[in-house]
Parts: sequence; structure tokens; C-alpha cells
Amino acid sequence: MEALLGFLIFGVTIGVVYGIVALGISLIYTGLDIVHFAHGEIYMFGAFLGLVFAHQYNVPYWLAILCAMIVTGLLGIVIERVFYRRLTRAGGGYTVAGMGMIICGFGMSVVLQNIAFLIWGADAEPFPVNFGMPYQIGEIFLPKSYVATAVAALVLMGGLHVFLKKTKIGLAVRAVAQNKDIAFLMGINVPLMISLIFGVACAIAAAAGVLIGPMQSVQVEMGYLMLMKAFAAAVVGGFGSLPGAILGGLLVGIFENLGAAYISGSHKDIYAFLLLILVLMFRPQGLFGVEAKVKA
Amino acid sequence: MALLETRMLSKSFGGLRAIQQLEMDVEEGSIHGLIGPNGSGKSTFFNLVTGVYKTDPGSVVRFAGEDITNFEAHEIGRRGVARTFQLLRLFSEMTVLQNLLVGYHTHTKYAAAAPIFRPRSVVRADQEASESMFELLSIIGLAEFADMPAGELSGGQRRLLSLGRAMAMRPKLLMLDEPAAGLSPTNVDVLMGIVLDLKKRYGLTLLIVEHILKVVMDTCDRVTVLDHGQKIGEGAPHEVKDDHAVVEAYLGKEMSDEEVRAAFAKAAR
Amino acid sequence: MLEVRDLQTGYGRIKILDGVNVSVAGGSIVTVLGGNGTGKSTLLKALSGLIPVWDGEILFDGESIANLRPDRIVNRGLIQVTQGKEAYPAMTVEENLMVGAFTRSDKQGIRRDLDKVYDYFPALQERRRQLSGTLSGGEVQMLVIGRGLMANPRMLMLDEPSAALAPQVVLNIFANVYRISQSGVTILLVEQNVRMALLLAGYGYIIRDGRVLIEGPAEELSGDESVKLSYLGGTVASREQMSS
Amino acid sequence: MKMFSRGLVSTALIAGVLVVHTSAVAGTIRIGATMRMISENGQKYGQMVADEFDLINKNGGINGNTIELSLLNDECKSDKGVANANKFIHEQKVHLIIGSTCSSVSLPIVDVTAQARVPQIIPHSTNAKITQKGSAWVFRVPVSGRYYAGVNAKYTGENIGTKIAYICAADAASQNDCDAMQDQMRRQFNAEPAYVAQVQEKEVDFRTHMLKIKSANVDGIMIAALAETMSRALLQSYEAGIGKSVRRIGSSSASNAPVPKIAGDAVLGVFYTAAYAAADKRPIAQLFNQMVRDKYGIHAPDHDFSQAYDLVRIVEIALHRANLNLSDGSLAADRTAIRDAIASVDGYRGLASGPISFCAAPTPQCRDGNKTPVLIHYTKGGEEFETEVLARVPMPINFGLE
Amino acid sequence: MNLVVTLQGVGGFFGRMERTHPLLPWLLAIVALLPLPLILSGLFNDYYVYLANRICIFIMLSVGLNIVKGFCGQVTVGHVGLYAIGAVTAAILSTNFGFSFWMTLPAAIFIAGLAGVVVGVPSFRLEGAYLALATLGLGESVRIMISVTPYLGSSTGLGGIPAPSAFGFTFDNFTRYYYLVMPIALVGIYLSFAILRSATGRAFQAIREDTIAAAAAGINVRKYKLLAFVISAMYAGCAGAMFAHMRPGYIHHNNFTIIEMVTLLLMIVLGGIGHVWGGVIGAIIVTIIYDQTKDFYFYQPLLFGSSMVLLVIFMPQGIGGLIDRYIVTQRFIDARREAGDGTS
Repeated sequence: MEALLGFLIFGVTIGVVYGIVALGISLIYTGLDIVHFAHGEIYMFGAFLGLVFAHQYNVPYWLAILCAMIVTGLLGIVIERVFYRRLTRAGGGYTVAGMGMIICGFGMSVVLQNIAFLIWGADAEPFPVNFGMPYQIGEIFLPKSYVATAVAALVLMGGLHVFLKKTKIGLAVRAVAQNKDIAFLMGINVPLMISLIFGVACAIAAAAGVLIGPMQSVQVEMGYLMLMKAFAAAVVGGFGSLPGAILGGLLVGIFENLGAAYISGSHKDIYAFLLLILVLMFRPQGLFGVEAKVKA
Repeated sequence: MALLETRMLSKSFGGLRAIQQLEMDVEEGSIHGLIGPNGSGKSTFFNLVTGVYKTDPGSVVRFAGEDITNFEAHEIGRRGVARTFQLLRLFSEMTVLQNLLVGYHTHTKYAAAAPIFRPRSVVRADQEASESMFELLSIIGLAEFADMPAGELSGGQRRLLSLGRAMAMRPKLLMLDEPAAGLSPTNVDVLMGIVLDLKKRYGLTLLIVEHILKVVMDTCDRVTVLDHGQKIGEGAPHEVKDDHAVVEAYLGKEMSDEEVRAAFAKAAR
Repeated sequence: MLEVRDLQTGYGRIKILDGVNVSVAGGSIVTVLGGNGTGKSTLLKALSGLIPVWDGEILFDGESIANLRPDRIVNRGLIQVTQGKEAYPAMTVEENLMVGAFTRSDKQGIRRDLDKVYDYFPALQERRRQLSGTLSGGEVQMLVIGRGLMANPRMLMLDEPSAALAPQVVLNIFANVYRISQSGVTILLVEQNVRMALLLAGYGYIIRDGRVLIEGPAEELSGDESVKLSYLGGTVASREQMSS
Repeated sequence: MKMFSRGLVSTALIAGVLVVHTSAVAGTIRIGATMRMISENGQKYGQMVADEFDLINKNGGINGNTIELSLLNDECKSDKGVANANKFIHEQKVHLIIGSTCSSVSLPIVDVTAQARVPQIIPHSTNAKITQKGSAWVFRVPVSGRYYAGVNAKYTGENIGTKIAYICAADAASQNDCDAMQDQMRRQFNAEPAYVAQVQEKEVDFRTHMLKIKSANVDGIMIAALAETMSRALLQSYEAGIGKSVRRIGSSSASNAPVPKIAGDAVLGVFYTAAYAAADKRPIAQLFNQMVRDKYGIHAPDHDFSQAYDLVRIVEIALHRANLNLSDGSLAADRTAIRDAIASVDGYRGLASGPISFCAAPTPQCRDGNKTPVLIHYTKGGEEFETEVLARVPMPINFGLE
Repeated sequence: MNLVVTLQGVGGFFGRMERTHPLLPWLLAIVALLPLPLILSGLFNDYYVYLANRICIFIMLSVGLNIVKGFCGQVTVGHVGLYAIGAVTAAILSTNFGFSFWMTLPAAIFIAGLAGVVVGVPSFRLEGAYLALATLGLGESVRIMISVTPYLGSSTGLGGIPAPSAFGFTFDNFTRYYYLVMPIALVGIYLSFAILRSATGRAFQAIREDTIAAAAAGINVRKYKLLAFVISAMYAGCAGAMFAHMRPGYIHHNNFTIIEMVTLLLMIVLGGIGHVWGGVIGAIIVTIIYDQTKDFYFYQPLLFGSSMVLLVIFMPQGIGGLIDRYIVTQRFIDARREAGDGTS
């Protein structure tokens, strides 16, 4: 029983991080209609930037998260403006919009990874943050970093929710996400909003990177696996659905930890894909998605 | 016997009932018109018959006596139902000839895996196919564009090509979804001339959705009028024209111009 | 107020409009008529900046707005109301209306206009907290018109507000359009429903194959035999035409 | 036309890249090295190897000949390593191949060098199979995994206990360390593993395993993984609440600098076997530590550094001894001469804790040069980590082969 | 202008030969390519023969990928998984069961084909990015399975895969292996052409252009999608077997990672998605560039990644598309001139 609870805790702590990255992926998908295959590298950049702020400039951890979010967000906006903008403008067709976006995403991820390597080197960097002694409830061991991660994730989600639902800009962002032409006709500066969406998505990926830093250390190659898990989370929760992304992240986290615990630990990374494929096959709109936005 | 029959045909999208218990017969050898206001369910009807959408339970679609309800689209095509699309849906990166050959697909005389080894029979079958498609191309007047990508054609030529692609299937029933949309009056005449010529040549049955009333009235033997997914009138064109329910659906309550103007003025006050 | 001169535009390589001339006087209702695929919607898209103008001139209040970004055109008070099916289904009615007011920052004015919209279309007020995806076709059409009004327009361009609606609803909507025009908003109405449009408008254009074919005062057009014969399709036939 | 000119430009660019390589020059000894260069350490070992050969050249070269080193990256991928080896052999016509750092790359290259009859000397691949293939052309400077396991198992069984959990990462060296350790525990103490977890090479989340290990109440945890993976596992073992009383046993890569750097205090008490200990008190070791610190900015060199350094020295010795013609026609003879010269290296004493000796027979006994693992444990974590030598254990030549 | 004339001339020459016998140009091509190892080792050295072998394997992979991706328009990024399956099948059958190459090759093709069914089934319901995600997951799962299963090679890889031999002749060095893989690659290209020009190929293309219209034209969309996946999987399986048996006969799960997939994508993007020759050109150019930039290993990913991004943005049709477009436009202008403006 305690073991089960332990596995659940692990599932939830990693799940919220999956969820946050998935949130960004979903946001980009709804906003720009692209599945961003380079998002894992954005997350990695965020983690490194957080590290730079925390250790080179000795910024407190929470502020490092914020700084990393801002810088990564700006980086995302530059990437969107320079590269994706052209592709989204080029519009339909199987060469450009469908496959092209995916290939461009892969290319971008290779480029970003290489740039990070050239800046920070290939070795993993520790991200020690002293949260103090873990909580101990009976036999269950609950490190404070887990709690901090969960809290930060909740704050992020809440912030994003408030931003989207309660602010005027948030309303515009949703309008752009749902229908760009109409948003344009309502006087919304759509290109700006798209950049904003991309920036916000990148910023929250950065937050995820900084949050996971103390748990898993920071490394140039960290993005790819996270991307796969976050994709799984986004699809499981329903692509484009923001609460779905978080729930999907939790589900993927719990599913793979329970799978690792009770089926076979060696195949842990396969479980996420398994869940992804099962959901795609039997409920393409995702578990919480209202309507599947399958691209033709 | 009717070539195409629908019984209790229904389709809802979410809460919206696009087609409601539609009963319709298309007689073999006839030209059947389907008219109705925008959103009355004409395109949905096409999509249901050709298997693009799945029908609601209880619906029956029969073609040549066979129940084809909810068959896969290609199965229906294989049985001799060809259609055109309002948005044409041409294979624009393929050449004109290839577009037709795709239509001819169901008549290809070799198995899908056979071309891997490309035996003589395959080569010969391909040659025969190309020849007969060239014949069709000359009927619709696109022979000289055979090797051009379909995407490079002009608007009128595209309409002709979409007609040709449907004809390449050697169908028994040809369903045309607004074939004349966007054409100039002379081109409409040319197109309808070709359609009638094809009908005579191949003994087709035609089902036409058209907005240009003149086309429907001039060419159709029988007309069905849809409104809000329901059949509100059917008969020969001249009968339909005078049908009270039809007129009602198109014009609403029979208000005179003055009454309408009065309603406007009242609202403004 | 709006002056379109020799407008040419299209999609990709395909030219849709080949020299269209339209002019709309301030405070009037002008209608552009034509069947499917004649280029009516393309005209509106070019006017609101959604597609590039290839050639020609668009003057709004004497200033060129050709190839401006859509939001800049909106800022000048020229608002397009899209077809009824294009609301934001995942937003509530009120949120939809607030999107329309995005460019404005005067809270009181927005409040006033919101009340005005609810006054025009009381059905919307009843459903202001509902997701707009649950509305009926007529209500959605009211919603998109209301959303256009929220931008405080000086000129409103309506794209087929009667499409796929029951006659009674069409009458209601047209009556409200008339009311809006009476409040001082210039209206450009693009329609297939020739009879209703000509009853509402003062002046009409009929376009076909990307060119203006006939133009004139509404009464003249509705009396024109050639108009009846060639352009009045299924949805637009009047009683007389059906039986002629 | 615009598109077309764009195409022309692209084609021209591609053609520009296809530069023809300079052909080989007689009078130079050509050495090709393939390593995993996209990693901080790999980069630095590679750099050190290159620097050391440069130094030899500056000091007059080998019997008047200069050494030309070509360093390529294999990303630790066998197909790329094989391609590099083929490039060295057939295009650059090298006399000697150094590499690879990764066992899974060295393994296939052994076959390539055996077929092409080119001597190959390996800086740090520990997988025992490399020399068991019986190639007459391969030499290994590092300690073979079979010796490490023996020492580790003996220490563990005698001092800690026999109930051991294993976490084995899916890279060839770690897998080999893990398997050999389990095997030795069986042989020496008749102890079956208490828990075995097979994880990805770059696994990031071990907590589920740790929780299961925790409930298994083991005496020790063997973590066989590359440095970064290992340090994550170490950290997470504490997160899961496994106390200090459970000893952590590292595979040989525990000696790599990233482990204490990333794991911090979690490395305290971790013990492992390696080929070199920075805590070595010998003057040569102290000098080496100083050199690495000054030149490469590394706090303390790990055994991969020392092995790379030893490798250069052994190659230097062998090249001095070999009777080389270095003409175009003498390539095959020169290669054989170098091989025989390396095989004649006997009792080389360098940084490694014991002597390194090779002999002519194509057997592991002859080709696993270093047979003296050092048992080390960490006494301080972090970037300025400190270690302590527990024991030096010269192993019998045949150990682990029966 | 000259280029078009030359290309049309070459095309015409091929066409004339093909009319004599459909296989004639291909036999001639094999004959023409026979002395290549001699030329390469004479002009450069043996290493380039090795490179030619690798190119042949990549040609099989990219031509196969082009069938499902270029012809049929299905976005798959799990192709390396199938390649891995082919390689592992060949390796296990030959080392554990002693099968010869002539048995392992068809077996690898067959098993990979079966796996192709598994990868293809999601395409019934998924399109575009969703399909990409599903196939990415499947491909990566294959690699993970291999890496954690000792029987499939796990971390140490599978080694000792024997060189193929026939009638006492062993294909155990580059030059000899070339005479095995070159004809196979040419057969692969030929089959790809045969498929493209047949009704099957047209069905693939029709599905790519418009699934609904294709179905309305009587094409069994599911059957042909699956067929495309299976055929392309068989190519991958064949490439896998060719890779496994090539000296030194060693495979490792590291050879089948996402980076390899990205390289493969670059090949077909550069060559031109949907053009048979595109895959071939891409495989040749990318392999050579990769090799020639080996010395700049720190910047190689940057070069490859950015060329992918830039290609997609500025030259989405690739080299093949560029040539095609040029020829077609030329012909279009001619046709228009002859038709005297026609009906437009």
C-alpha cells in the first residue's frame, strides 16, 4: 500500500512536468496549427537558462524560473517569426503544411540541440537546489522538491487559466486559436498574438525544464524523451485542450510509473507510447478532448 | 425499377438533423434534379449515398436493387455510382490523364501487387486504359492537356476534368454536385451539352444538384425539393414550380414586397 | 464612403475578381448580388485585407486601405461580419461579443454597445452565458452581427446573413440590419437572396465571373427581366419567377 | 526561374563541399582516432591525445618521423565508428587506429581492423568480449571488465553483504560490468541478485526502481551506468528514502568527474573499481593531476584520462621500437611492425596502478594489458570531490575467462 | 534551357529503350554501374566503395520511405524502427539459426512487412501530425525493445553476422558487397518506378491528394494505405538485412535512433518528396556530404538541421521537384502555345 502510494507520488511529480510541457505543445497546436517537434529542445534551453541564472548570477530559484521563462519566451518568438511564420503563411498542401512542418520541427530540434551543445557542452550539469529535509509521513518519503514542483506547476496552470479566461489579451489569444480569419476581422493583431502564443508556450516549457532540473540534472539531450512523453500527454488529454494536457500528463506519469512498478521496469519508456497509440486508435480526440481536430 | 432508392434516410450532426427520413427514387435512365435552399441537405444527401458519411440507424440506401447502406465509399464507387464534388477535389499534382486513370481504377485488370513485377499483362492493361481514357478526354475536350498537372488548368477546364474523372469510372449513376457553379452562361450550355451527350452515349442515369434553376428546369425529367433535410416536393419540373409547399419554403410566408418593407420600418422604430 | 476601383484579386494563381468597381455612399445600404462562386466573398475578403489585392484601388473615407493588415482596417471602422457558421463555438455568447470589442478600451462605451446589441437581439441576452456552439443557426447569425457591432463600426459588411436560415428568421435579421443602418452605420450587404436584399438596399450590384455585370437602384434591378432570368437561383426565386 | 537559380546555387554549394582529400605523405606516421567527441570528457581526452602527439612531434618526433593524428567523432554509434575506421584504413591509410571509447563501437571495429590487418589500440572500452574475439590486431590499455567485477564482488561480499540490487544501463560497458558482477557474486558467494533493473542508457527517472529496492531491504545497490545516468540514480536513491546504511556500488564509470559533480553529496561512500585513482600518492600521478588541472581545467583526472595518457605513451614506445619504412609500398609491413612492437611492450609502468604488458598471442590474456584494478571510494562530493584508495589488486591473467 | 533539352533527351532515350523491353534500361544501368568500384578505388580509394555500399543501403531506405511518404502522403517517422526490425531479423536468423543471406533477406523483408502492417493500421484513423506521433512512438518503441532485450542484442549489440555467399563466392569486402547491394538497390528503384506508374501508384497518389475523392473513385483507401506502408516496410527490411550482413556484420540499437530518422528525412526532403529519383539523389548527396564534413563534427548537426529547415522553407519540392517543375512548366508553355489559348 505504501509502495503504491510512493509510485503514485512519483507518477504525479513527473506527470505535472509532462503536463506543463504538453500544455505548451497544445497551445502551439491550437494557436498555430502546428505540432511542434522542437518543443523538447525549447524545454532543454529553458532548463539551461534557469541553470545559468541560478548558478552564474546567483538568482533565487523561483526567480530563475521566471527569468528562464522570459528569455526562452523571447527566443521562441524569434524562432516563430523567422521560421515558422513563413511556413504557416505558405498554407496548405501535403509538402509544406503537413509534412513540412514536421520536418522543419525535426530540423529545428537538431539545430537547437547543437547550439546548446556548442554553448554549454554535452555533459550533464547538476542543478542542486536545497529544499531542506524531505517530509516523512510514516514510511512515505516525500522530498520537498516534489512538493515545490507540484506547487509551481499549479501556479503556472492557474496563471495560464486566469490569463486566458479573465484578461482581454487572453480572450484575443483564444479567438486567434479558434479562428484566425475572424480574429483578424475583429481587429485583433493576429501575427502578434501568434507570436505571443508561441512565446507563452515556450516560456512554460522553460518552467518545466527548470522545475525538473534538480530532479534529473540538466543535459543537452534531455529534450527528446520529454517531448515524446509530453506528446503522449497532450494526445491522451486531447490535443488542444489545456486542462486535458495537464490531466494527460498526470495520467502518463502515473501509467508509466505503475507499469514500471508492476509490469516491467525495463520497458518504462514504452508505456507512454503504448498509451499514446491506444488512445490514438480508440479515441483520437483524447480522453478529455471535446472534438478531434484531425488535419486532412 | 428505380436505380437508386433511399428509405427512411436520416443523418444528424450533433443535434442538427441534416437529413430526416428521406424517401427518394431515382429512375433508371432519368435525369433527376435535387434542389433546395442552402443548407437544406443536398450535399449531405450526396455524401450519404456515396459513403462519405455514415447514415443514422434505420436508413436504407439501395442501388440497382442491392442494399448499399453504409458501404465503404470505394465499394459504392465500384458498383457504378460516380460523383463530382462541389469543390471539385481534383488530384491537382497529377496530370489530367492520371486523374482519369484514377477514375478508371476499378476497371484495372490486375491485382494491386502485380505491378511490382510489371509483367506484360500489366503493361498491356495500362496501355488499354490510357487509350480508352484518351477517348474520353477527346469527348470532354481536354485531350491536348493530357500531360498537364490538373492544378494548372483553368476553372472551366477543371469542372470538365472532374466530370471526366467521374465518367472514367464507367458509372451507371452519375451524381453531379453543382456542375455549373461559377461558369459563364455559354460555358454552362457547353457543359450541359457534354453531360447530355455522355448520358446518351453511355446510357447514364443522372442526379444533379444545381443552383441555377434554369439548368434544372431545362434538363431534368424529375425534380426533388429539399428543405431542412426533408422532402417538401417532388415531380416534373413544371409541377414542382407550382407546388404550394415548395413556394412556401423558398419564400416564407407569402408576403408582398410592401409587407416586407413595412416589417423593416416597424423594426426601425 | 467606400470606393472600389478596378479591383483585381484571387487565390494563388487563380484570378477571381477581374476589375470590380463598387461605391458605397455614407449611411446607405448597398447590396452585392451573385450566385455561388461568382466572387462575392472574395470581394469582401479583399476589402477586409484577408487576401492581397493584386491591382486596383480601395478607398475608405478617401484613404487607400488596399493591402493593409486586417486589424488596421478594422481600426478605421470598416468591419466585416462573416457568415453565420463562423462564431467561436467554444466561447460563450458574451465572450464572443467581447472579442468584437477587442480594439476598444472605453469600458462604458463597450457596456453601452453590449446593451444595444442585446436590445437588437434579445435572444442573445437570454443565452449570454451559453457556449455559442449550442445556439441555433439564426441565433449564431445574430451573434456574429452583434459581434461586428461591438467594434463600433462606421461601416458594416455582411456576408450572406440569410444563408441557410428559415424565411421568418431572415426577415427578423434583415429588419435588424435596417435598424442598424438607421442608427447611422453604412451597410454593404453581400447576398444570394436577391429579393430580400433588393427590398432592403437602396442600390445594388450584380457580379458574375469576377466583374460587375449590372448595377443600379434596387427598384430598377428588381424589375429587370434579365436579372430574374439568369441570376435567381433556387434560394432566391420569387413566386413569380418560379411560375414563369 | 528564381526557383531554378536557387537550385543551381544549392548544387554549387554541394559541389564545393566535395573537396578531394590530400593524399598520404610518406615519412609521417598516420594515426586515426575515433572517439565519442560529442561529450565533454570525450572532447578533452581527444584533445589530450592530440596534444600529446603534438608534443612528441615538437620534441623531434619518432626516429625523425612525425605523427599525423586524425581525430573523428563516432557519437558512440557502431555504424559511424565502422565508417570512421574504414575511412582511416582505406582513405587515410593509417598505420594505427586508436579507439573507440565506447565498447559497442570498439566491438565491430575489432573485426574491421582484423580483416584489414591494421593495429588497433583501445583507450577505454571495458567490455570483455573485445579481446575475446581473438583478433591478433587489437590491444587494450584499460582494465577489462572481468577484473573489475572480481574485485568489486570480493569487497562487497566480504564487507557489505550479499543481498545486492542491480541497476544496469543499456550501454555495452555498463551491461558488461553489471553481468560480470552478478556472475562473480554467484561464483564467490553463491549469491543471487536481489533485484535487477534494466534501464535505458540515458534513463532519467529511477525512482520506481529505487522504491522497489527499498522494500527489498538490500545490503547494497550496484549502479552500472555511464556517469550522468549513474549520478541521477544515486541522487534519486536518496529521494526514494534509501538510507546511508545501504552501500552504493558504482561501475567503473563512477570514476568519471561528472558523477561527484552532479550527484554532490550522494556520492559519499560510493565505492568502485577503476584503473587509476587521482588520490594516488606517486609523484607521476601527482604531476599528471597537476598537468590535467592546468591544461584542461579539470579538478582531478579520472581513469579515462589516465588511460588515454598511458595509451599515448605505449604507442610512443612501440613506434620507437618498430622498424618503419613509411613508404607507400611498405604500409602493410609497417602496420605489422607496429602491431608487433605494441605486443612487445612488457611491464610498462605509467599512471595505471599496475604494470601494463602485452604479448603476441591473440588472446585476452595477452591483449588485456592492465590487470590491476584499484578499489576507490568517495570521501567528498561536488566539483572539488575527493577520493580514497581502498586497495590495489593485481589479478591473475586468466581471471574471468574460465 | 539546355538542361531541359538534355533531360528530355535522356528521358527519350530511356523511353525508346523501354519500348524495346521494359527491363532493358535497367539491365543497361546495372552494366554501366559494374565498373564503379574500379573507378572509385582507382580515382580515390577503397573507402569510396564502402561509401557506395552505404549509399545503396540508404537508397533502399529513402526510396522505400518515399513510397509511403511521397506517393501516398502518409507522414511516418517510424521508418528506422522497421529498418531495425529488418536488421535484427537478419542478424538473429543468421547467427542463432545459421540461415544464409538468401534466407535471411526474404525473412527480414517479410517480418518488416508484417511490422509495416502494425505501423500502417494507425493510418486508417489518423492523419498528419497525429500519424507522425503514432509512428514516432512505434519506431522508438522498437529501439527501446531492442535495447532492453538481451536476445535482440541489448546493449552489446549483435555481432558475428556472416557475410553472404553464393556458389563459393563470399561477399566479404566492399567491392564484392557492392555487387550484391548495387543490383538490389537498382531493383528497388525499378520496382518503385513500376509501382508509381501502375494503377497502384496512381491509387497512392490519389490518396495523397484527396482521400475522399480517391474513395469516391472506387479506391479502397485502407487497402492501399496499408499496401504503401507494407511495401515501404519491406524496403526498410531489405535495407536492414543488407546493413546487418555488411562487414563487419554488427548491429547495435544505437544505429536506429531518431538522429538516423532525421538524416533519412533530410535525404528525401533534399531529393524531393514524391520523386523516385529524389530519394536516390538525396541518399547520395547526404551520405557524401555527411562523410566529407566528418572533420567538423561539432557543427555537423547544425549544418544538417538548418539545411532541413531552410529546404522546407525555400525549396519544399527538393531537387527532384525543381527539375520536374521546370520541365512541366516548359511543357505547359508549349502546350498553351499550341492550343492557342484554348478554353481558359
